[in-house]
Amino acid sequence: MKAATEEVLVRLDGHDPDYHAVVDFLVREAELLDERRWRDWLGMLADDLSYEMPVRVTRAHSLEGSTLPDMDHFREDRFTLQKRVERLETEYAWTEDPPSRTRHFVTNVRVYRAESGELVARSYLLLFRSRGDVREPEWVCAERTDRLRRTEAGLRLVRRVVVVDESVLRTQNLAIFL
Amino acid sequence: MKAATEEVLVRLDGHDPDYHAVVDFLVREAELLDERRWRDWLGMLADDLSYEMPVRVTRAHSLEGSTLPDMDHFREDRFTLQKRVERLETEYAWTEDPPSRTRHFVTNVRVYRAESGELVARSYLLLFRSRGDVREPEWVCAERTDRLRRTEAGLRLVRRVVVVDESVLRTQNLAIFL
Amino acid sequence: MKAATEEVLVRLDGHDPDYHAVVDFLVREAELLDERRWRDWLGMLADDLSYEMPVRVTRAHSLEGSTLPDMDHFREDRFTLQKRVERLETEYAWTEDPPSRTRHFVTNVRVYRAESGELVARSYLLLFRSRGDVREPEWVCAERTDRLRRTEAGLRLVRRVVVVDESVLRTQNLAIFL
Amino acid sequence: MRQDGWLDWVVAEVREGWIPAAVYSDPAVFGVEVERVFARAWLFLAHESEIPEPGDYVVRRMVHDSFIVVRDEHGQVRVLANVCRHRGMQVCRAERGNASHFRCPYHGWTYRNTGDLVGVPFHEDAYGGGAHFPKSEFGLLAPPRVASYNGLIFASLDPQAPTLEDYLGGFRYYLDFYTRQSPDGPEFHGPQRWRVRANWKIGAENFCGDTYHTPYTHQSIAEIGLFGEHRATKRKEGAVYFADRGGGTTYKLPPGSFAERLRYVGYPDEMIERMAQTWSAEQRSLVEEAGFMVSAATLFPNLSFVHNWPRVREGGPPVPFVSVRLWQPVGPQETEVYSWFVVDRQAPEEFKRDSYRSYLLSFGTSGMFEQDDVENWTSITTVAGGWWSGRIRLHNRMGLSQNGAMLREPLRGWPGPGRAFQGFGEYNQRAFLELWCRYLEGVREEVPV
Amino acid sequence: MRQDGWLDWVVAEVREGWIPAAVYSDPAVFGVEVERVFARAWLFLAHESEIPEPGDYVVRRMVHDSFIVVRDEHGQVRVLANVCRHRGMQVCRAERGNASHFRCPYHGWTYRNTGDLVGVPFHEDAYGGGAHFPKSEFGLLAPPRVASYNGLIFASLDPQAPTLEDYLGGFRYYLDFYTRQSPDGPEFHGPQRWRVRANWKIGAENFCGDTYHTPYTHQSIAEIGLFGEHRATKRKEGAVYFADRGGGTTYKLPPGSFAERLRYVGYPDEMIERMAQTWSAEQRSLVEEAGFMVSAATLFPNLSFVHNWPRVREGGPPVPFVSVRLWQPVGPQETEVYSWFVVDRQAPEEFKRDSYRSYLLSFGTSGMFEQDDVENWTSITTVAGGWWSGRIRLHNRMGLSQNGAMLREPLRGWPGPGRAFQGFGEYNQRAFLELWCRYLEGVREEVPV
Amino acid sequence: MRQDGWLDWVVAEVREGWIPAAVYSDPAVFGVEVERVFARAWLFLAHESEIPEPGDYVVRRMVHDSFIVVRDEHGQVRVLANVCRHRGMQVCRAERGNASHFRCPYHGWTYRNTGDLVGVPFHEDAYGGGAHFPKSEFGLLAPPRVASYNGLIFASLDPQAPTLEDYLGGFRYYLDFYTRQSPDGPEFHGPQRWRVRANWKIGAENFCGDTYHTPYTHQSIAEIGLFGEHRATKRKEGAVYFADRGGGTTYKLPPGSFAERLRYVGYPDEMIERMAQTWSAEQRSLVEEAGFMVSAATLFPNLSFVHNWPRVREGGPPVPFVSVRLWQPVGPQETEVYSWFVVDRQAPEEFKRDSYRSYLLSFGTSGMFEQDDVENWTSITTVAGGWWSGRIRLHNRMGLSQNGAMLREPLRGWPGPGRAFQGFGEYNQRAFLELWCRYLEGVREEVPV
Ligand code: FES
Ligand code: FES
Ligand code: FES
Ligand SMILES: [Fe+3]
Ligand SMILES: [Fe+3]
Ligand SMILES: [Fe+3]
Repeated sequence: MKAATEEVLVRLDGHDPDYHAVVDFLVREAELLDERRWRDWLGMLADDLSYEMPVRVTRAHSLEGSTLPDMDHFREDRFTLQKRVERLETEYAWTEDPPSRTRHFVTNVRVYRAESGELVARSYLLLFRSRGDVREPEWVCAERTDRLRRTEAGLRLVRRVVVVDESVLRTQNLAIFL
Repeated sequence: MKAATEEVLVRLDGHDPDYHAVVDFLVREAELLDERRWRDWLGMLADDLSYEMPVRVTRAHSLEGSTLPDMDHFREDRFTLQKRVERLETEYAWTEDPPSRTRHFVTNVRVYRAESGELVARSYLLLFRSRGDVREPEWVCAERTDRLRRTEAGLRLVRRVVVVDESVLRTQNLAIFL
Repeated sequence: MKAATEEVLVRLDGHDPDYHAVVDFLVREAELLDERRWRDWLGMLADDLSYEMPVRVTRAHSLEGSTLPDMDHFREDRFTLQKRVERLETEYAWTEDPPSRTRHFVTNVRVYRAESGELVARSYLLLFRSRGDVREPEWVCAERTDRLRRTEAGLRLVRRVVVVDESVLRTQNLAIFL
Repeated sequence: MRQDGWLDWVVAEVREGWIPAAVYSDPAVFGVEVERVFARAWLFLAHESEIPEPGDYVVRRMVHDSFIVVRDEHGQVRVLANVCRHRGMQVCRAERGNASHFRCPYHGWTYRNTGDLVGVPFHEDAYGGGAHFPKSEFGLLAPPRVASYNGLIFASLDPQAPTLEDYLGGFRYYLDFYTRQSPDGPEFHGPQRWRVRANWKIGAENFCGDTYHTPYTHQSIAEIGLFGEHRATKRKEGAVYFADRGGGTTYKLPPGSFAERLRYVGYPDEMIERMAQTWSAEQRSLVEEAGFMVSAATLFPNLSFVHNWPRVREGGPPVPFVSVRLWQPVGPQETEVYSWFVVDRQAPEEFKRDSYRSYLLSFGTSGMFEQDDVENWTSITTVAGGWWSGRIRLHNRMGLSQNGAMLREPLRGWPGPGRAFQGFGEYNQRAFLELWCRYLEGVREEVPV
Repeated sequence: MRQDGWLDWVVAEVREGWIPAAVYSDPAVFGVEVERVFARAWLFLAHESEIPEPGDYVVRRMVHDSFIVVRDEHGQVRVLANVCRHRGMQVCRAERGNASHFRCPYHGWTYRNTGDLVGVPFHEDAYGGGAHFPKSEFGLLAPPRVASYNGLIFASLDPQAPTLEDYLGGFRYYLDFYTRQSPDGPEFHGPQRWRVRANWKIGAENFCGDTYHTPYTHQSIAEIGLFGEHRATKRKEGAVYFADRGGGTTYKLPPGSFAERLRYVGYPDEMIERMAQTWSAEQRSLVEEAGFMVSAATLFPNLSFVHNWPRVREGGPPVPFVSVRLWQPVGPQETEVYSWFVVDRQAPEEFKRDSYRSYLLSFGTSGMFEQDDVENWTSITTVAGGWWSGRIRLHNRMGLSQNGAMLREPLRGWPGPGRAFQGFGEYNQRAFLELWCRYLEGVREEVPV
Repeated sequence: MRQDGWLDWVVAEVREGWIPAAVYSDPAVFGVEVERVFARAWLFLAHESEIPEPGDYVVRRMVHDSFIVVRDEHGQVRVLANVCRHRGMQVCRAERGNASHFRCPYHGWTYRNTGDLVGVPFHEDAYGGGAHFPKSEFGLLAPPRVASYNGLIFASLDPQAPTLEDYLGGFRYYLDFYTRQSPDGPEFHGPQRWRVRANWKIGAENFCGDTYHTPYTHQSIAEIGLFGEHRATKRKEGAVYFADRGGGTTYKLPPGSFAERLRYVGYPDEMIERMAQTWSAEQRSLVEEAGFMVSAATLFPNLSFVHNWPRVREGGPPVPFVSVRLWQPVGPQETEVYSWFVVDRQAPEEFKRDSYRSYLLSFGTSGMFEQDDVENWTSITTVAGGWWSGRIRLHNRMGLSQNGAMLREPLRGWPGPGRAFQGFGEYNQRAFLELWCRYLEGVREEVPV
């Protein structure tokens, strides 16, 4: 399998310690996001992080070109994610007050080792979002391709590309992270 | 991570045998529940089991206090679960006749070892419930925190706390187990 | 646990290499299906494959007899699957042009070794299907029981039985594979 | 869809004890109910014990209208429309909490928990100040009528509605058994909330008088030995009563004194003591002389009560519990159920624990009684949605002769208000639907049944 | 939404061969269809082979009305409304099974599988016994009209409906090709059921006469070499017929005898033998002289048939299959499809196996023909929902000249009832919609086309 | 549901500055809007830069009507109804792409990207050829009116609609600030699309004049130091203008020259250079003399614009961005938002990058401004759905005295068309709703405000 970059990636099988480290990383991340512990979550990100979620479109014949090259739902770096977190921490982030009750279901994890020693993880994400008592719950489905770097402090997310499955999102906004 | 009790819990990584034992326990349990093999399921529970599912409410600002201290969907012990199973086994449990076709999707499992040697497992649960041919299917999403005890006969569930993601359930009832 | 055949099956625990091989197989398969790489997918199937998806019905009292013995959504062999793939590869498979954006969420994997040395895998499948921009997304939930054979080229699917959870499918068709 | 006069036909049939099934599913019927029943009747919102402290609030609905029920800074309970007077934003989006003020997130208008508008950004610049925009005129609105009984807070959207006292009328007598077992009154816990695909009336009718369903619908409970009372004979000996806006069912108690009979259903002596002191002679005599114990009941239109006493441990004694439940309509075929566990404030802790356990086993989302009830109600609602089935006239004539005469006399010497019957009969379902007919016809005043 | 007279305009346009797209999505049109088409026409429920034994039942709908189709203890097939005569509970909540009685879970009324009410708890106490409540008057209701043909069970909610024989009229001649290939008749397997976001009429129209879509919609099937017949020329040589309440399409067969021609589509000799003996001379001559083989067909309003013969293995011979399908309306923009595999009871096992395989490849949830058909129908339904697009008049005039005259003469010497045309033309879609117009106008009697 | 005259009452109240909340949720009101507003006004479909090459197309909707906006083989932009003239199939099911022809999958009719019908299978056999079926009469339909301004492509379903020029009227002056910063005009990127449970009017009103919400709704943005302008005082000094079919808000700029002021909001000199050359003297003077910078705006009915300049990196300078957004109604309580990032074609790459970053931080699915706006709009829509709350008259009188007189004079010496006010006031929301009232009344001609 090849990531965005053309380098060769080696698939890790299920008893490779790195496989478990990555699964552990993704599951812990989901826990932090669902518990709204954003500071801790920021701690899992590399300083040179790139966090991308391109817009999906419906094209004829195939899935080729079904992500827009020039429009994203997210195209973040540490600064912008930091600002988003700071905002959510204010008393005025109305759209998450009251907060959503989210559940990030992570499945179908595939882990690869890059020549650079970095790890590449692809996973499926099913996000459930419930808010208040009257609104119907909302769903977001996507595949994430993550690049993880080893540091003494543990793995750090260097790049994430979220490919969402809908061209028209059925959720009020992305005041949450995927 | 800390469970309800203040004891310290050690996170087990993915190649710890206990991690697999717990995943195996949860997946087998889901199988029993979806196949309506309740007797076998009761066999997985400790005699001093506590099975709790507090009501969720929407509060301002944060998720603090979003579970009611004084109202639950379930607050069961072995006797009450036993009675519920006995009832489902009668010919008169109309609400499950015809039975629901359920699917307990278990993901995001995190396992911890307590000082006591007991295991604590947190997992995400996505429940799909289809009944009859005309009704729309129903969903329940939740996180479960389980405490498991080792016995010669294998792991036994000592305590389960189900934190459901909706404050108003969109399912006809809880004539099923989570 | 016993499969369709009455042979005895031995449950594999989570650090058995075969367990990981099977999980890997199922996850890779999901990836191929969601990326519409059907030729590669056909490569994962044994020549004597049997691929079955019986129709589900609602019966009184229990789940006994809830799959029809004489009607299926799929009852395929290599030839028919091959033809279905060839069709999807033509320019005239309108129902998948534009293509669905699918996500095969695979969870609750249980692996068993048969006396024959073949592996039996049971897994839960949550299929998300989004198409175009106006239609609401569709879901299919099911349990799959797979029989896998070892070959030098790796595991090959010998038999799959998909037990879907709804008696009336809420998806436009099965121009996809489960 | 509906030809004119259809509703008149429905009302006429219902009065004869023939219910066109469509009343349990038809959108046009529901539209009329919203305007003539729910916009005119007194509707339950919350109990004072849910908001004990100044600033405590819960948000509740009347069908789709949202209200904040709050104890203001002076300790007074208020019902405030959850609608900013400027552009209609919900000033409170939580379900419960504590707040001294409600500040609108859109433009920042701020209301005290009394409802008074106290802050308008740029009052002078934007609105010309008090001269042109007197804040006093723009406090949060309140429903035209608000009142409470035994701490149960009700409101009506109809300025001409009768007083709550008059509305409740004789039903107050019975209400006390559920919500006034001591001078302190009850504490409400919960509610559990969930949505069911059933029309709101079916549950309301069932609770007000359907003793006949218990033996069969709830047979599973007997089978597992949790509850004996439901036995058909027991049920048959019970009486049903209807007084003004509500009615209910009872069980016949075995011989014995006031205390013995309450002990029989599982009350500890200290609670019995308080009941004896709290209830009027007429109320005590329902237990003491007549020998009946209240069970399910409904106050028109959509508030129900249940009192029951299953076992909560192997071979243990019965443990009584009280639950109050609201059938909040979402649409003609969907209802949101609010189910509270209710217990006397002064009850001993251990009793409260066991009574809560008794409640959870029986009612609410996981209650083994409720599960089978709701299954019936959702199925009836589905059936009623058919074009042809909707025209079927369902049978509501139990207790009537072929020609519509009473098969049985009302109970003589019944100590409570209203009219009571012993044995099986759809007396109360007819009384309930008669009220429904009156409201559909637009009649407001007290309704003799 | 709709100004008066709009429906008259629609009917007038449709008769000219111009179909306002809104008929495929408008809720008001659907409301009228429910009352005037589905409440008056004969609707298919089930086939007798689905309930071979006494007590066997299947539950089926007529739009949203639920019925139990059961073979009673005497072996007689009955259609019983799935509605308890007491409070309307569904007495049967399964989709199929075997039962001697249906017992209502709400209050325990019990009905024999004949529909007779045999058990009413506390009949005496609650209802005054037989004097005041004769059980005989409260059996499960049946639709006003029930009848069957070739084991196909139909019902009508209209007491004035013509007899089924008269309703089917000349279409019976064609029905036999699908459902009477031997004296024993067919066995039905399934159905597969699924919901599609399409209006029910589109599929019905397509099956009754749309030979023109095959070459292009189903081109993929040809590309993969599964099916030759669909080739445009083949399709063009076929004839379409319409007789009374139904019509269909055919393929032109190559020269040959009756047997040779049936062999050509893949029937084994023993089955051909039986067809020869079972079909009338007029029916045989459709194959033998005229040389046509039936393919798709529709019986008004929503029952369709298909007969086709793709290959089921590499380079193998064609294998014919028959499918019956019901377009069960859920709403103006949603339809539940019921698709049965149908095969003659006496057919050899091996043929049954291959024919089933042939069916699964072609129709039903995973059928490669059906998939592309439904894609067209859901898209049309979506388009028709637009305010402006709904007013577009779609073209239903194929085979008509500019001024509305016939471009082609009916086939002379056509051996069957009704009128037939060879070559492409929307003759049958117009005939189908003419029936639809008549029903919308409230006309019931036989309709010459 | 609604008694006659109700709509007249609504219109009368709205004109007084009192908005019955139901206008934001009532299905009947929405039905009228579809027929009188969306079927008559000019609606935005796409920008020419989205389809640069011959054959490039995007598929867009007008409420639920689907259209293909395509640049044909001759380079001409066309708007084609996405409805096959035969049976109404969508000839294009993708959202964007490039195609020389659109071939219908149902029966294979083929249309050139000019809309011309060029292929009809079996034209002769099936339709009698050109004599009876002239293909020229069956090309894809186009909306009655299509026109563009600054490359923005609009269409109207009303043949009597005024010209686009007349429709836009004075608003063109303001439109240029967003979409004509150089002779080349802008490039549109996106859109992001998502569905929100809000009525379409609320966002449209907000963008056209709600300066008053910024300080409070968007306080979080200030707290994190991304944006200073939103400060209440800054907002208050801004002016709001309304000219013919549209209006908007502005910020007051600090003293300085034309260039200095544009530099202040973050434009690089080369862009300022082009603006100076591109804009008319009257337009320049809005910045140069009057000292105002355009911010949010709305063109009736549902197209909005925003121009803003937050920081995009720690301590960095402000970076301006432009976004165009469409409030596409899905139903009375649901809207699909289309949000484009817009930037001048000639802008330096680095500016484009930073401006895009600025956009993503602020608007669209993940935009921190938009998130809180939409939260208000969905909540208001929910509230408005209550029977009682729907009758509450919301307050739209900011800037009016008690008796309805103006609290403030229009700005004198305003260089642009229409009328402008400085300071807070719901001048534009009233103007917008006045247009809405006129359309509901069926008036088409130019509307002086
Ligand atoms: S809507 Fe509440 S302050 Fe404007
Ligand atoms: S509803 Fe069937 S017995 Fe009462
Ligand atoms: S519908 Fe387009 S060709 Fe027939
Ligand atoms: Fe009950
Ligand atoms: Fe077809
Ligand atoms: Fe804003």
